[in-house]
Amino acid sequence: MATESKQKNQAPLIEPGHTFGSVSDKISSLVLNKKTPTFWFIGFGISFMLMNLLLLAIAYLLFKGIGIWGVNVPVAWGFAIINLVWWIGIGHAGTLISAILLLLRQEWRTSINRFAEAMTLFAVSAAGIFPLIHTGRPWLDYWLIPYPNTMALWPNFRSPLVWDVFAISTYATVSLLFWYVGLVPDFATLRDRTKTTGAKIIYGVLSMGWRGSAVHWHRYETAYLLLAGLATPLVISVHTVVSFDFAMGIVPGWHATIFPPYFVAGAIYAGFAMVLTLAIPLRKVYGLQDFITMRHLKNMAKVMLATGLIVAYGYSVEAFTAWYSATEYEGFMILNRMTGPYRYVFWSLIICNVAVPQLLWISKVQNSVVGLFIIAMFVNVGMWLERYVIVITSLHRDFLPSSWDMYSGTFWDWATYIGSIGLFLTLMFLFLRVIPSISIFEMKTLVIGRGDKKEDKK
Amino acid sequence: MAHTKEKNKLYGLMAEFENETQLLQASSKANEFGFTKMDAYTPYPVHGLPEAVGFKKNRLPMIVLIGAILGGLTGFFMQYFASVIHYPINIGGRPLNSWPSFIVITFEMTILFAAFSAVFGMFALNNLPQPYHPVFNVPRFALASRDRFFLCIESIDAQFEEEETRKFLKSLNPMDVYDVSP
Amino acid sequence: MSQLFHPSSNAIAKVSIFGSVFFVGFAAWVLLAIERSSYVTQAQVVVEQPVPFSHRHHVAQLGIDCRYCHTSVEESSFAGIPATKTCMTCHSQIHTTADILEPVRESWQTGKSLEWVRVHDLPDFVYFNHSIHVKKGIGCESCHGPVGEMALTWREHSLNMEWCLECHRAPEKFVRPREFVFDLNWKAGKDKKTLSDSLVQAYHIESLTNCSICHR
Amino acid sequence: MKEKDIEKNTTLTELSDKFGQKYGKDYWRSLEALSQTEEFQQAVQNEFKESPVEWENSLNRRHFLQIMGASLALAGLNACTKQPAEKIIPHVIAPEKITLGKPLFFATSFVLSGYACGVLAESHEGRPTKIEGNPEHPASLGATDIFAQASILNLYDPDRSQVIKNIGQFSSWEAFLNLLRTQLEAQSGKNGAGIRILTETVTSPTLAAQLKTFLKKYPSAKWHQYEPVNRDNVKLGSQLAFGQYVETQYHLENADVALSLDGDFFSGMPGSLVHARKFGERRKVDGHHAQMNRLYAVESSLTLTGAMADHRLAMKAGDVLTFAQDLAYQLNATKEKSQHNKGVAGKKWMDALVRDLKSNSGKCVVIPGEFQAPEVHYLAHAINKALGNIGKTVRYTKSVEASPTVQNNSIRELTDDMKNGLVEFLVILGGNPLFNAPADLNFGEKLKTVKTRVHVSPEENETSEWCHWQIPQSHYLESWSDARAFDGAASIIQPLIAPLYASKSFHEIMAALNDQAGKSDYEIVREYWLSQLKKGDFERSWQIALHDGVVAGTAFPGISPTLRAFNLAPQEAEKGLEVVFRPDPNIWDGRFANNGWLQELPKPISKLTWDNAAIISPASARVHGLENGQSIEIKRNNTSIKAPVWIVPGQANETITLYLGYGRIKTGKVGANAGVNIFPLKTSDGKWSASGISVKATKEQVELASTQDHGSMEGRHLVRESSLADYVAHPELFHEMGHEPDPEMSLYPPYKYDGYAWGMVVDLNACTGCNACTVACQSENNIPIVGKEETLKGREMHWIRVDRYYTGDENNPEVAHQPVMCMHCEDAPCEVVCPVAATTHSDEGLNEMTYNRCVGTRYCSNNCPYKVRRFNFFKYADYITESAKLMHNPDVTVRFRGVMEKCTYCVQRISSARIKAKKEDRSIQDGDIVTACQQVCPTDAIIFGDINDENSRVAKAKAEHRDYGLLAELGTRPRTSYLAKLRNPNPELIES
Repeated sequence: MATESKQKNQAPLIEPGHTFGSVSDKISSLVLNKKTPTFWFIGFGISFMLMNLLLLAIAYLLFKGIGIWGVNVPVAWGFAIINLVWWIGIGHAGTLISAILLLLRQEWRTSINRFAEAMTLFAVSAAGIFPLIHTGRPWLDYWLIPYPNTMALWPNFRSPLVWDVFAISTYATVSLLFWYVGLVPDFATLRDRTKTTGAKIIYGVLSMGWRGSAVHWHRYETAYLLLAGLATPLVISVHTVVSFDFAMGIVPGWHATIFPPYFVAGAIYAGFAMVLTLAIPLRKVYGLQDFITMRHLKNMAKVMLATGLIVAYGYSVEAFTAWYSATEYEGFMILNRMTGPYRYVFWSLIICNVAVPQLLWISKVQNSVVGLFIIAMFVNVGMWLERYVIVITSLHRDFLPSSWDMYSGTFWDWATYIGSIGLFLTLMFLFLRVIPSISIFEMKTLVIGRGDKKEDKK
Repeated sequence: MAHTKEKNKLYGLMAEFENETQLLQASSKANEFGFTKMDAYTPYPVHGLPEAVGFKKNRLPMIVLIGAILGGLTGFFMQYFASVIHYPINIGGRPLNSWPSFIVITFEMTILFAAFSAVFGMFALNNLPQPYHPVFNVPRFALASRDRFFLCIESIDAQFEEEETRKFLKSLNPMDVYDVSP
Repeated sequence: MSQLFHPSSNAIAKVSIFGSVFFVGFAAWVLLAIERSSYVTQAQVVVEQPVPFSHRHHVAQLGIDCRYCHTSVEESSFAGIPATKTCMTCHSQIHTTADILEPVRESWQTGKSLEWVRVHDLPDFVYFNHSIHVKKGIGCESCHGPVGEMALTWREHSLNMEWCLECHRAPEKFVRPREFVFDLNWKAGKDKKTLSDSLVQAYHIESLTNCSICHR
Repeated sequence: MKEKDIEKNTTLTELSDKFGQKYGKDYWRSLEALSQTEEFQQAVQNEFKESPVEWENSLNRRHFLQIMGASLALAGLNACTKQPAEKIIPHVIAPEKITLGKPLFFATSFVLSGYACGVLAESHEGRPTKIEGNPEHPASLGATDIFAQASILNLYDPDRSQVIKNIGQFSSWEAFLNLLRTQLEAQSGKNGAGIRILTETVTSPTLAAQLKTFLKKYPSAKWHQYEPVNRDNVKLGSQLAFGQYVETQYHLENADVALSLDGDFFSGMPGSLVHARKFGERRKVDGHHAQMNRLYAVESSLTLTGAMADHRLAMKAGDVLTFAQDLAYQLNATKEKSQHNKGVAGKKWMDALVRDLKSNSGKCVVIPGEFQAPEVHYLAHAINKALGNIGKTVRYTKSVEASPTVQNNSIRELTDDMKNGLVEFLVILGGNPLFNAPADLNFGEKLKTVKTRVHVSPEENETSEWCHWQIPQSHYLESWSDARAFDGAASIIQPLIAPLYASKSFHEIMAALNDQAGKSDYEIVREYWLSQLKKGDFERSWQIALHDGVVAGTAFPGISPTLRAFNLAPQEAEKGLEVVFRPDPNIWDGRFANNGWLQELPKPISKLTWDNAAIISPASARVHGLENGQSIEIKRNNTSIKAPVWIVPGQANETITLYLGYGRIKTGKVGANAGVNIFPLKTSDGKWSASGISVKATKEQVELASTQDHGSMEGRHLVRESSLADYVAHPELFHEMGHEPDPEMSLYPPYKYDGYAWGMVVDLNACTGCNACTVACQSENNIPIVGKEETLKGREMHWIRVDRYYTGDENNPEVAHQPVMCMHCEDAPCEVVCPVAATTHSDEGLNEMTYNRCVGTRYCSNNCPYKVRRFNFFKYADYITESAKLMHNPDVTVRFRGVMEKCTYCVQRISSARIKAKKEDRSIQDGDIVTACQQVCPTDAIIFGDINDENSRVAKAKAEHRDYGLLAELGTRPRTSYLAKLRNPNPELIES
């Protein structure tokens, strides 16, 4: 619970003049009002087309084989893995905001956690596609799951890819549970407020007959807190495990102990960037400035700044270790990144991820919505480039110069990537239309928090 | 059907309040008065309320702990069985039981099981899903999920005697008191 | 506000949640069962052949040795399928007019091969060698079942990898004295344990479960 | 080779004789389970199909493979898929000598440009599947070159010429015989004055005899010989020197010092396998014996010989004569010295060389390049004589060719006759003169004047199009013949399979010309040898000849011709740009253009595939401002061609090397339109290099698919190398180049390997980089080709590749070759990361790849520091072409799309050896298992065996000080290790 004094000196988390009623009405109206806004149709249409591009790309892939991509030997991993890591990274913010900030009692999280969590789910599902389709024989992917088969064989539990299977699926499941649990009381609200019977039934089923009993609330809060406690180490473990895909390898540029921490930091970095990218237009078009205030945006900007610095530190440590270890392969790897054929990628990565975000030190920038949006965009791109550098430039020149070769993405690589963005946005738009994008009951606690108990007329 | 006078069995009586402080006072009063079978309904968690309506022990954490331990054991021994007992293969010269590599999955399974027991434990203890419940019979109850606060004393309570209880509730100056038909 | 749901919905809701969990488990079990069923493995399924050849008649009743027809079983990976000539050695004398033997005679006259349908068909990435199994004292019966009782021939076992492994992991359970390899009625006596141990010793039998033993 | 000796003692004739000859053939067909006629008709029906010929009725064929479990389409099958019903088709009469499922080996011979190399052909149920060297053959000694290895692919090439055609229409053998009859009748009047027979180089005694018989009957008919890559200069050289054609043999086993004059005696030239073997033996350095021979090379473009040399000098081809003259002068082999005042080689180099040769007289040898001017050959003879090498390192015999001719003159003569309308009936036995005859003769035009033109060749090529009759020529594995090796030893060529198509052998054609039509090549060859092997029991010696693959006592005795005096005018140094022609190292004169294995095989030094290019030196490239792939226009006496540039260090400056054979138009799907045709620049003067050319750079860029873009080792100790002297002084130096972590360093306990522990050693000091291992592996392990596009993407599939590194000065670098295959690491990084345990370790230490378990995450490839794993990005394996199925090795799974594959140490051979040993209740002996790469290696540089058996060759090799593990510092503990490379430089020439 925030104290009055704390509220004084900074922008409020919810603009004055709001009551329990107005909060419920405002937010639920986003979902319940009959006519769908035009921008929604436009946005959804575009995303849906892109998603179909993804389906097309996948169909062609299954038909022809992995060769339609740019991968080769030595660069046997390409866009698929880059996108996997990129999406998973983005998928971290949601759980992080809901879980870690909850434990830290940062109630500014309340107005953004709902769609941040949704974003997590959609990012994870976008990510999930890539490990599935990037194998040479996707129809046999189920062999990565342990089950008593007629071959009497099991997965190799020493392989980071099997760890991935468990980590990512666990993460997806827990995020889903967390999200749903958070939604139950709001479904109840919608159930009680919607006029149409069909909607009533649907929301009624989803709300499981929630009636806000004091005792229920009590257990509910315990469960929610426990989930947060579980999700926190989980979210950290997930990107750690993803980083193991590289760190467990012997490839120079992969085999580094710094990977787990700086991957996690990178994930948060990317996550918050994406939240900003979504939140800024969202509050505009839905007029939610009252609930997602400048304070939220600034807080997120600060988190970005912090994690961005950690990531930058990660880069420098890589370089330092390369020099300090005095391993010829490591040393060459760093030089090759900075001066090799892919140097442009590396330096644009540095610009996007290290240079530009430093503008966030300036409070003017922090206060400019547009500024934040642009910087967030830079970071989104930068994080993708980071994975490109890690995957491609490390592989394309490893131990034996005889096997060095170049890599470049093909049309189908790009189609799959852009298509996955389409999938993500499609899900996002659907979410905005049918599910309250801000947690109603939690917002109410903010109303009390501000001690505004003004009577409202019925 | 709000003010029905005939003596058919009621589920209980329900009082509606303006805000949480009134509800808190009301329920603690009811508690002192000796009512045990009652429940309060609020649009958001109100602290102190469960105790006020006489809620004692929360068994959820224990359930989650058990789930976690179970998950951890399952995780590790699945891997141990597969790579040491059922089909031992030399992979990259590593020992069959290369336990450090098994830690990750053990951890993930721990979390997974714990999370499941937390969610389903909560629903189970709350006896949810429960789409039908007598309190929904009260029309005004729809506001429980918006901005109103309700206290319901159930007829199964030893102390429950319709008229007395109604009086008692009125004495807590609620906005109104309703019958809750079963 | 009126009730959305009928009281019974409480029960239904709870049941359906538990039910779905059980259903998933059951579905998984069914899949695993189908994978091992004779529908997929074709085990125990009689195979249609151009000539209804009866092993029971030739082996059990006439007592012809396996090697009379499956000539290369002792020196090659492939046990061998008899040439038409082999059939005709007898059937030029006996049952010379039997209708069921018409295809054989036709093949003999035209010089066109009989087309038998493969009963024990391993996937093409599996390499099995008859000669070494025979040499190591694994009886025909161990894999091919009671051929002597088969009026029409079927595949006795699933030929699943887990089935192969049963023996490759514990050969002592299946080994028999070399002289009885082709004996379809051989039964291990009560001193089975000691016998098999001594055989494992004598034949230097080791359990081979490396992938490349069968997959190349 | 034990196993083979046991099984090989079956010969076709034994079988044939069982049933009489006619039956014998049918019998082979019955193995084919397909009667010739059926097949032939089907083939005809399919002639017009786009797709490679498929026989509807070839079920039986396929089933024979499936009986053996050869994996065709089902490699992707997994446990819960229902299999389609499969049939078994037994014989009607079981063949004798054949056990289904057990391969047989037959001795026969592969012939290239007339010279025979003995081989053992492996046969599965009558399908030849693999060519191996024949240890008992003098030209093979157990090894083969890339051509012999790849020749099996030509047999099954679906684009082969399959039916007799007359003016593009299907015709028949009978029709052709009628034609012959009429033609010969017409000619009999004028003693066949209008008949010409054009062959390639002929060493076959039988064919020669047939030709002689013919010419006796038609005295005025003429027999011409021509092929573009001929030995005219060698012949002219010996003509200058001795007034006769003699064959020169070099005995490198006796040579302490060797000098190569712009030649490559390790590849292409007759006896090169023997040279490599003997040279290699003198390079073998072990604990007890630390001497090495020394090799000097003077050459225009970097060859395998140059790469092996201790001292190499890059020099224009045109200057080599000048150099030779100076050398000869200083060794008092001639009186004249060149005009060049300080010598083209530079004084220091020359003096050191001269001293070295002098001090080793009788123990040294000078080997002139086949494509150098006759004068150079003369000088070489003179120098060898002056140094007293004759009879020691140099032996002379009479020419191996049946009738030695200067082929450039022969073809000119023919074209003149055609021009003058003297030729009415021309029979072309093999070859492709229309494509490769000297440009200035414009053979094509003249050919039109001939009324009736018959062409016999294995594929329909440019020449076939211009001939009335096209007759398919039988592959050497389909027909009987004979040929001589470089030392004159004759060997019988016996078929393993009846002709797949309606093809004929030269012998059958000649028989028809000698009106013995219908006589089988078997009868012809046998009769000839019956007349030769009079003494003793013919049957016996015939059987032995067939079994051994060489006819005993047919090698030519040495002769000692007397050297004539010859005054060579003082030579000048070459000026200006020079162009050098060489046969392509992979597709020779173009005859292998449709051979996918050879097309995709990286060329020895340039590592190019699927193309030829204009090779130039880095310096020249800078001077003319050229870059890789940039197309240049090369003009020689007003004909010009366009060729892409490829820059190769060590190429002589101002010298452009062009490889012949590319730019074929009329050939199969594989070879058509690959590369650039160089022949337009090559004229009948027989010169292999020419100055006075002009070069113009163009804007065009050609994408060239090279498999190794990076030539430097980046200062990493990958190929460890030192001089012999340093090594003797300090044997540990190679181990000090990289630190190998102790297995105990790991937290995990090391894995114990008792029992067999397979391992391999590659002697970098012996490896000449000839690539034979790569092709042998491709043939043994059903490795697909992927085509130029995929190669450009870096997706080639070779399980063993030969890495080439340059060190030192780019104008004259030292070159090191390093064959790299799966190292079978004991702590394999690839295995740990595979999520489905598709790659695992056997308790014999094999790194096993189980294709059918692989889902294709490609993680193993990323984590393999040697990058030896290959991935099927598409469905590369050929499941459609019937003939390709026949070729597959049934003991190796054909890999499906989306699975990883890699070197298995030939696990199928290990398995068969293990089974064999177990059946004989013994353990596997050293040498029982010979991997494909080891078997083919000319220098015996690859050793495989059980490293737990300290008496095995491999264990001994691993005990050497030179033994080191590639990238062992990573802790992978590779089972394959390398013996460091040594050079033996002349102390006088070591720069301080």
